[in-house]
Formats: sequence, C-alpha cells, structure tokens
Amino acid sequence: MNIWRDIKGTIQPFWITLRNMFRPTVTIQYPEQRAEISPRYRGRLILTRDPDGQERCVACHLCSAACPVDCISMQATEGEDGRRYAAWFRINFSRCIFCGLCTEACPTLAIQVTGDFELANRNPLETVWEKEELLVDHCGQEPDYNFYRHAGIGVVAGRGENPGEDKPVDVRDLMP
Amino acid sequence: MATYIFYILGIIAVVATAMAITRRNPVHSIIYLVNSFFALAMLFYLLGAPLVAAWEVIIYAGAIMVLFLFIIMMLELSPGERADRQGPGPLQWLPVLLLGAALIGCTLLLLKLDPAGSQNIPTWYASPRDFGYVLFHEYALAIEIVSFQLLFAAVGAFYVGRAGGRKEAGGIK
Amino acid sequence: MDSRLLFLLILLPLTGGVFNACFGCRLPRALVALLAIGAIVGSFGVTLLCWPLAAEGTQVTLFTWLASAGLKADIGLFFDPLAATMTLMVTGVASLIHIYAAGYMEHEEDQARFFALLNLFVCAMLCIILADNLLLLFLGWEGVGVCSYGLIGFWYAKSENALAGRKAFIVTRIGDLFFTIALLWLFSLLGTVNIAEINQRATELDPVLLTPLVLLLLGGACGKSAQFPLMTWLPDAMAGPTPVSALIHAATMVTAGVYLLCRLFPLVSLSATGMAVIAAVGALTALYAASCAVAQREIKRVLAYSTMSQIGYMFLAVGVGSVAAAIDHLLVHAFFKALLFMGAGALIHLAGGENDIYKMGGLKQKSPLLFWLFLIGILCLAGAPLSGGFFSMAAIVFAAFTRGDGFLACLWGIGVFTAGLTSFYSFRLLYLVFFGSYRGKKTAHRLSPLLIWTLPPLALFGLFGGLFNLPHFYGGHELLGAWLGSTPAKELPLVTELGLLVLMSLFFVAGWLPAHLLYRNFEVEAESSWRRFLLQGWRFDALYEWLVLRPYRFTARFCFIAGDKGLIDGVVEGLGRTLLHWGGYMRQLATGQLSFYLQGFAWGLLLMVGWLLLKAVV
Amino acid sequence: MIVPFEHLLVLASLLFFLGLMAVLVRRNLIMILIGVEIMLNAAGLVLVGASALWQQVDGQVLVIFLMALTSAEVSISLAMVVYLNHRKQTVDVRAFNELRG
Amino acid sequence: MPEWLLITLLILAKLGLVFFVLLTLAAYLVLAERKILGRMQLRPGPNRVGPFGLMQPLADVIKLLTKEDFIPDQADKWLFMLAPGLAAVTALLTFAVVPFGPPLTLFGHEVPLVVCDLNIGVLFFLGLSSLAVYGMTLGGWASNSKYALLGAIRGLSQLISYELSMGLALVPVVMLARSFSLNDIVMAQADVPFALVNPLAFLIFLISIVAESKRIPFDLPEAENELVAGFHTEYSGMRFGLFFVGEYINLIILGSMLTVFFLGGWMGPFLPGIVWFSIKVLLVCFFFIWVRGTLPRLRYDQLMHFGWKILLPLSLLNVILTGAFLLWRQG
Repeated sequence: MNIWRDIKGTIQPFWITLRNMFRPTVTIQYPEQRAEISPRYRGRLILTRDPDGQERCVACHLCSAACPVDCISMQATEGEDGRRYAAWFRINFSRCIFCGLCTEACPTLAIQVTGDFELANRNPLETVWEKEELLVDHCGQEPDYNFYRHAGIGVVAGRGENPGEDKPVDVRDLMP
Repeated sequence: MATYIFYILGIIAVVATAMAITRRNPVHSIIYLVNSFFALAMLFYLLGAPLVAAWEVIIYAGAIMVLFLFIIMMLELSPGERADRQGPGPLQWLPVLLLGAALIGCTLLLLKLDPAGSQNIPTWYASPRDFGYVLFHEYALAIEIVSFQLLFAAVGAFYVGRAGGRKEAGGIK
Repeated sequence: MDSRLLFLLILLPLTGGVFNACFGCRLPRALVALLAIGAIVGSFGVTLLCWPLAAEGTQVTLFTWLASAGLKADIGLFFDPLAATMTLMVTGVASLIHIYAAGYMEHEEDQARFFALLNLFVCAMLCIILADNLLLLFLGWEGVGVCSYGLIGFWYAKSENALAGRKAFIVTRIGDLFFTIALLWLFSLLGTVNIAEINQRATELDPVLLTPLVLLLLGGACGKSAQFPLMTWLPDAMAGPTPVSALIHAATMVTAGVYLLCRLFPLVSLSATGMAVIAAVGALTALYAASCAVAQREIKRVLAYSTMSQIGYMFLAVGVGSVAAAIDHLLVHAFFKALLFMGAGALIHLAGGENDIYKMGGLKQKSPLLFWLFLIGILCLAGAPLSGGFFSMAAIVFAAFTRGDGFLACLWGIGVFTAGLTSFYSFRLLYLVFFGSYRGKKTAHRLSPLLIWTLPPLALFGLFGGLFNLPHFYGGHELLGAWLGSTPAKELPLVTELGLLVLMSLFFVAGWLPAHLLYRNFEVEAESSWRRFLLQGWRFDALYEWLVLRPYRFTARFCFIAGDKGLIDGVVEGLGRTLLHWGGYMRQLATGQLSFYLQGFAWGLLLMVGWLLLKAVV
Repeated sequence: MIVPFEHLLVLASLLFFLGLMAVLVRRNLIMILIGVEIMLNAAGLVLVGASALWQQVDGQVLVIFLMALTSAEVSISLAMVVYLNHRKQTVDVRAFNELRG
Repeated sequence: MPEWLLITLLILAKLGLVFFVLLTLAAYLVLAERKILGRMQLRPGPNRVGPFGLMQPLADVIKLLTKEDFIPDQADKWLFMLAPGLAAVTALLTFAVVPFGPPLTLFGHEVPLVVCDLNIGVLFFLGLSSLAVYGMTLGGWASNSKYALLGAIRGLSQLISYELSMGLALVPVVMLARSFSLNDIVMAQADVPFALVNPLAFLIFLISIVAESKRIPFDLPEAENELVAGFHTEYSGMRFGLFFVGEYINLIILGSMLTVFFLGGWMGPFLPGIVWFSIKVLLVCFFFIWVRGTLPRLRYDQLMHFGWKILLPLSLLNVILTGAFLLWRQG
C-alpha cells in the first residue's frame, strides 16, 4: 500500500542523515591542508617555452578565438628572421572560466593549464596577467615538442633556406 | 490598585478603538484594534474571567483579526483606501452621535436612579473548572446549536468562496 | 462469563458493515470479503461462547436508548433458548453464506457495498432476534427491510432489479404499518415496550382488544414473511444476487414474521380467533405457493414459492399452538433452503448464467457432487421419510391433527395435500435440472470451490436436523421442545401416529411418481392457460394493480389537479400578485445603500432609547 | 471593590458607540465589519462585568458563545467581501446597490 | 527585607536569568544548527572564529549590527520598524509560563522555577503563539514588496492552519492532566510522560510545532528558491537579526513546550530537574535541526491539504478517543 511506502520514505532519510553525522567529512581545511589536485586539473594558464628556451607562442590568435569568454588578447609581431611572436599577451583571469579550450586550440602547445588555482585578489586589475607574468621558463607538459623544428621559423628565403630549416625532401629519392 | 489599572486599561481601549476607526489604512486600524482587544482582554482578566481573557486574545486577536489582515492583504487594498475619499455627511454621523449621547445619558441616569449608590464590582475569580462545568451542563444544548452554526458558517464560507462563484462573477463582469 | 459479551453479537457485524461501507472501496477485494466473513464468523463464535447463558434466559442492558414520559426503551438484549437457537442458526447460516458469497461475487463490481449491506443485514436480523423490547426489535425490523431493499436491487443498473427492490420494500412497508400500529397500541395499553413484560401482562388485556391486536401483529408478520395477502414481493425479490436470496429470502428475514409470533406467543395464544386466522393464513399460503411452484420456470422462483409455502407451514404450526414445531421447521428449513439456493446459484453458474430450468438438464454429469448435495436438499424439501424436512413437517401436521376440531382438520387436510404438491414440484425441479440431456445453449462458467464446499455442512444439518426434535414416538426426546420449554405434543394412539406417518409417506410418493413419469425425460412442455395462471402466481400482481394501484393513482392525480394546482396554487399566486402590487410602492424605500439601511437601524434604536430615557426621567 | 458597575457600563457604551460610528460612517466594507466587531466586544465587556457583579459564570459563558457566533459571522462576511471584490474590484459599499428597488 | 521586595527581586532575577540564557542559547542554537547541518552534509561547519567556531555567534552579531539598516522607500515605515520587534517579543514572552525545574528553596522561601505560574498557562501559550503571526505578517506587508507579501500571506495561512491542530493536540493533554497550568501538567507526568500515554497527540503536536516554527519542511513563508527570502526579503542588519533570533527563540520555546506537554518536563531520575529539562529541550532542538537536514520542502497545496485534511481530522479524532478513554477508565 502507498501509505506504508510513504511512511517508510519519510523515516528512512532520518537514519541516513544521522549516519552521515558520524562519517568523516569530505571538506579540506584549505589554507592548512592542501587538496591533491589531479594532473588534469585546469587552473591558471601559462605560456611555455620550447626546449631551446624560445617562446612557443606564435601569436596565431587561435586561443583567443576559441575562448568562450574572450579573456585572451594579444598583439602579433614578427622578428627579423620571420619568427612570429606576441608583442603583448594578456589574459584577464577575472573573466577566465578555466575551460581549457585555448590549450586545445593552440597549435604550438604554447598556452597550457597548470594546477594553480589561487588567483583571488582584492584588486580586480591585478587579475589581468601580462605576458611577462604568464611566460614561464620551462616546457610545461610536452618537454620535447618544438614547433619550429617541424615548421621552420619564418618565410624570408626560398624553400629550405630559411634559418633553422632543413632542405626540402626530393620525393624522387624516395622511390625504391 | 486594581481600580487604577481598570481606568488605565479603559482609556487605552477607548483611545485605541477611536484610532482604529479613524485610520485610512485598514491594516493600521487593525493594529490599533488588536491593541484595544488586548486592553479588553486584560480588563476581562481584571474582572475575574481569565478564560475569557485568554480566548479574547486567541480568538479575536489571534484568529479573527488575522483573518481580516489576510483578506486585506489578499485583496491588495491600496493604503489610499478608495472607499473613503469623501468625508461623511451629517446625516451619517448625526444619529450615531445622538445615540452615543443617549446611551451615556442612560447610564448616568441609572447611576442617579440607583438609590443604594453605585454598585461595586468585587474581585472575583471563575476557575476554568467551574466555567467548564457550567458550560457543559447548563448550556449543552446551546453548544450544540452554536457548533451547528459554526458548521453552517464553514459550509457557507466555502460555498461563497468556491471557484464556481468566481466563474459566475467573471461572467457578469 | 460476562453477559455483556452478548453485545459483540450485534456489534461485530455492525462494525464490519460500517467499516466496509466507509473504507471498503479503498481496500483490496479479498480483504473486504475477509473482513465481512470474519465479522460474521466472530459473531457465530460468540454465540457458541454465550450458549450457556441462554438456558436461564439472560437479560443485559447496555444503556437506555430512549426515555421520555413513560416510554423507556433500552439498548438491551434478551438471550433465552428461543433467541439463542435463532441466533445460532442465523449466524451459522450467514457465515456459510458469506463464505459462499465471497466465491459467488468474486468478479462483481462493488464488492464493498455488497458485503457492507450483507453485514448490516445480519446485524439488523440479530437485533430482531435479541431485542428485549419491541422498539429495538422494530429498529432491526426496519433495518432488515432497508438492507434487503439494497440487496435485491444490488444490480440497480437494470431497472427491473431496482423495481423488484422497490416492490419488496413497499409491500413489506404495508405489513410494517400494521406492526407499528400494534406496537403503539400495545404501548398505550400496557405502558411498556418490553417484550417479557408484555408477555407477562398479556392476560390483563381486554379479550375484545386482543383479537385485533393479534391480527395487526399477524399483518406485520405477513409482510415480512411473504404470507397471503402480502406475498407478491418474494418471487420478484429473486432479482437479487443468489447469496442474498439464500440468506434473506430463505433462511433469515422471511422467518422474522414467524419469530415475531413465537416471541409474542403468550400474547398471541390468548386469542383463539387470532390463532385460527394465523393457521388459516399459513395453510392457504402453503397451498397457494406450492401450486404456483408447480408451474414456475425459473429455478430461483421455484425455490421462492417453496419458501413461501414452507413458511406457511410454520404459520400453521404457530396457529395450532406448537411453537417448537414451528421453530424446528424454521431451523431445518433454513438449512436445506439455504442449501438449495446456494446449490441453485452454483447451478446457474454451471449453466452459464441460465436460470430457466427448461433450458437446463443433464447437469448431473457436469457436477455429480453438486447433484448429490442438491438431492439432499430436494429430499428434505419434499419431506422424504427420515430426512430432516420429513420430521419437522410431520410434527406440524401432527400438531394440526391433534387439535382436531373441524376447521383445523380442514387445514390439516390442506397441509397434507400440500405436502404431496411439494414433493411433486421438488422432484420436477430435480429431474428438469439434472436428468435428461442438456437443453441450453450457453457454456458453463468455472465453479469456484467456495461455491461447492460451503454446501456439505448445510446438507448435513438439513438431513439430520429433524433429530433435534425427534418425538418420543421414534425414540427421540423432543430435545428442542424441551429446550424451548414448550408443552410436549399430545400423545396419540400408536395406530393414529403410524397411520399419519404412512399417509405422509404416501403423499410423498404420490408427489414423486408423477414427477418421475412426466419429467424424467423431459423435452418440451405444452403451453396452457392453466399453467400460465399458475406461472403468474394466480395473477395476484394484476389483481393488486387493478384493485389498489389504479384507484391510488387516480386519487393522486385528482388531488394534484384539483387540490394542488387549483386551490393552493391559486391562493398562493393571488397573494403573491397582490403583494407584488403593493410592493411597488414600498420599493422607493429600498435604495440599495447599506449605510441608508443602517441609518434606519440607528434612528430606530435612538427612538427606543430616547423613549426609555424619557420614561425614566418623567 | 474595583469600580462601580456604572463606570464599566460607560466604558462599554463608549466602545459600542465607537463601533456604531465605524459601521455608519465608514464606507469600506472591511471597516464596517470592524465596527461590528467593536460593538460585539463592547457587549462582551458588559457580560463579563455582569458576571463579576453577580458572581456567576453565566455571563462569561455567553461571551464564549458570542465569540463563536462572531467567528461564524466573520468567516461568512469576509468570504462575501472577497466575492464582492471579485465582482466589482472595490470594497466601497456604495458600489453595491443592486438591491435598489 | 520586606516580603514583596524579595518576591519582586526573585522574579526579576529569574527574568534576567531566563532572558540571558534564552538569548545565548538562541545564538548558540544557530551555531549548533550550522554545525550539525554541516556534519549531516559531510562538512565540518563553521570552525574558524574561535575554537570550533564558538565565537561565530558573536561575529554574526557584530556583522548584523554594523550592517546598513535599510528601509525601502515605499514601505510603511512605522510597521516596518515595529514588526521584527513584535516577532522577537512574542517569542520571548512565552517563556514566562514555562516551568523549567522543580520548586527551589531559597532564603526559606519556596521559589517555583517558573517566571509566572499562570493557571491558564496553556491558553497563554496558545494566545501568544497566535499573536506570533503578526510580526511576520506585518513585516511582509509593510515591506511593500511582492516577495515579502507573498511570503507573509503564505505564512499567515500556514500558521493559522497548523495552530488549530496544535491547539487540538493540547486538548487531550489538558484532559489527562485536568489542569491548564503547565506546572500541573508536568506534575501529572510523574509516572509516564504523555508522549507514551497519547502518542498520536504527541505526533500531531510535533508536526504542528515544526510547521509553527516555519522551518523545513514547512518553510514556505521564506522559501529561498521561490520567494528570495519570503517575508524578510527587505530586511537587513539588526532588524533581520531580530527576525532571525526570534525564530530561534521560538524554536527553544516550542521545544520546551513539547518537553512540558509530552516529555515530562523536568521529571527524570538521578539528575536535578533543571538538567533534565535542558537535556530534553536540547534533544528536541536537535530533532528540529535533524528534520531540517533530512526532509525536503513541501509544496504549498500539499501543506494545506496535510494540515486541513489529515492533521485536523486526526486531532479531532484523537480528542474524541481520549475523551472516550478517560470516560471508560472512570467506569
């Protein structure tokens, strides 16, 4: 009968809440205790360098296009050797939602997420991070990847003659 | 001591009632009225009727006035109270005034006519037990009748307030 | 033992009925039936428990129901041997029928309504049996009427069922009217409604008044027990579900009239004329109903007429002054008639809902067990020698014979002849239903085991019920008679007794033989006007229609046209028109403004107060 | 010992008079009902006073009945106020003059 | 020392003590509620301010006092300011009749441990609880805001509805104790508490007081996800605080009423009466919090149906049954 089900359904939760009172809490006492963050945690964004110590970012704007809240902005510029880089690069962390879409969009793996989440601040302006603050001195999660190794640095001369670029492969040589 | 309290409470009751009937905003007048009823309840207590006093508070202040408040709030009568823009004409207040004067005159006359001087109300106490005994022994039939009346009132209120009545009203409108 | 336990007898079915009526429709079907059965079986158990109380006659009062100016009616019970016997029979039969009904009504809608009414019926019936005053008895009397009305018209969606219910109600009401008059008259004469007191003080009554009183009581009893001339409702009442017919129209309610006369026997027996009328009514009804039963085609109507006839026997027994014989026959009849009705219900199921016996036949092969049980019932009904019915019927006939003046001898002759008729129609029924080949077209329904297995106990009691009151002649001790404390029957010479017995047996055979010859291999029966006359119950319905209903309707129409429309409406409307005219002048005063009216109040009050003030001053 | 009975009567008649004033002068249906309540309370005061004067409980019992009646009256009349307000969107008594002859 | 002075002093002392204890208790009840609810939801609850968060109430009070006291422009100012006080005062006043311990002998006087032992204490309680509607209703109305008005109307009809069954659940108690005085009612439970004598009345009263306290599962007047904050939407600062404290004082009052009427008041073995009383009241308060942590909110129509169609008939039935039982026991 329905009424027994109702009565049971009213009384059962009391037992459950009472039982919960004597279980360990799942809350972590944050400043003293730190949470163990998963390796895939999407926290603050960084700009990484390639193994050569150069900036990876080529200022292609893909990240800012992918960003759903438009928190990434930059100005592209080009070095003498045709190498593109960002003249300035700015992430507004008070808008960032830490979705990680920018890292997926990045062709050079320059922009990456870290496990850092402590971005709270009294002054909203201080949550806008400039390139100098974003750029780090390591390779991030893909230490071996070097975009310019594969792509060449810039197009200032003919094929295979640009700085740091291998000669083009003659496809006929490859015939058996 | 009790005499002073009586007069003080009487004055409170009269003033609060006067305030109540002159307010524009019905909610305000209900607040004053609750005050007045409170004073009355204490008067009842003073006169040896603690049960009646308690019921005065529970029924009048706690139920009936709350019902008024509920209706006022439900109908969203604006504080401006559309009904009472114009002042009353002499035809309306004259009979009341005369009547009030006559009533008080009657009472004063009674005072004058009473040869033994004014009777005093002694302090007296009716315990709940006595009260209940009389209520359920001598007035049992009256209780039945009154309870029937309450039943009819409930049915009537339900009938008047039912959804069908609304529909009909909508038709007329 | 606490004698207050007796109230459980009535309270249990009442509780069951009220509970089922209020909450039954929300409970599962099985639970409803179980509750109803439990209430009745509980009642039966209480009867057994209380049995020792009956020997002395126990009187208990729960509280005073009405007390005003001389009238004092208690909710009180009187449990004497008579009441105890009846109670045991009613609760026992009702228990079995409730169980049977649980099987019979398995697939019906509104089970809760059915069982609630059934329980309430049992409650009212026990009220009749156990009441210690006539007012409470009357309450039960009306209660059984109401419940029977509801149960006959249980399938009210079909209008003839509803009409049958109404007819039963109205016809029995006519009887009730007589009973009411008798009750009030008794109260005004004796100043009490207590049954024991009435019986005690019956001798104080003026003998002249006694006869009309007894006749009025007889009228009431006739209505409930379907005796001549108020018998027309019973055959129609068969429209109800079969368990209802078994319980109400065979075992319990229709015997209420007999019980009433037995209850008030000390009063009734004082009027010789009254007794003679009772006996005559009984004998006439017995003959009339038996003759009707010969021609009936519906199985339940045959049984209904036979019930009427058997109750006629009981009236005859009361009329000749043998309460023990009446009660004995009542008991035995209750058992075997309930058995027959319940068997008939099972047969109807077996024949696929067909209740015309001309379209049955050959059912013996379909259910041999049912055949044997039914055969026992038929034997009892027909009064086969050594069956229960034989002894009880023989006792009545003996009693009539022993009183032996000319008038009663005539009644005795009718009784004996009716016994032959009874035997004839019983075996006609048996042969038509069970022998020959199946003549119907419908296919059988499945029989619930409950429908069969409630029958054997009844068959047992029916078959051996006669042993309770076995006369000394057969080596018995007239146990029931002694228990009821009635005077033993006059001893007859051995030859006479033997002669009577042989005569009864002869009439039994005389009934059986023609039935055997005519109906063993029945094919089709010719229509005849004579048969139609009997089929329609001597056309009493038509007679009543012509004699009573038409004049009544005519008078009603006349009153409506001349009295209501002409006189009353004329006066009232004329008054209204005049008022309307004058009201036109008054309407100026009604402005529709609330404050205007209230001012009127205030001025009026002012006038009054002012006048008082003036008077006080001056 | 406390007060003369007449003083109580004066107080009650003052209250009654104020209630009557509200009933007659105000045009808001709710205020009229409030006036009725005031008058009923004034009557209750007299009853309690009388009960104390004669040292009998009957007066107080009557006050209880008075309260029961009042609650019945209020429930019906407030339901009607709601109904009337639905019909005419106002609680001004002058709007309800359909009974005019 | 003259007699009357002593008595007055005693009453004043009791009053002060009661007020102090009550207010402190109410403040800490808030903390307890937050802690217990936290535990039920597997989190620790406030634990930053002071050891185990024990200074949290103080911090809350400071916060409330220093907040801006905001009065809406179109509000009825007079009533707006009056209402929270009304709510808190009616809650506080009820404690005057609660007997929280057996009589104490002090300076050769027998001092009953109750501020004022009214012989119609039950009615006093009912009267004040019926007045408790005003604070909420007027506050909601005076705010001149739709949410507040809706919350107030809801609360009003809810409180009126459940007051009936609450009052009717007390009738069997009065019948059993044969007195309206709370002291007598406690005395009558010396052997068996009424909760065991009349469990149905206990259950009805329990449900009714949960509804009267406007708490989950009956917190429709302030249903956060429907009406913002219900009747106190427009309140801020200490006015809101008064509503808040009033609610918790009410909780304690209702708990002690339940204790007095059904759990035997200060009766109990071994321990002194006042300790028993406190234990019982705190247990009831814990139960309130437990309910809040467990049950979901009812829908409005469910609330009304439950009150009028189930609780009220049930309590009437209970009155009749108790009467019949008493009659039967008398013989």
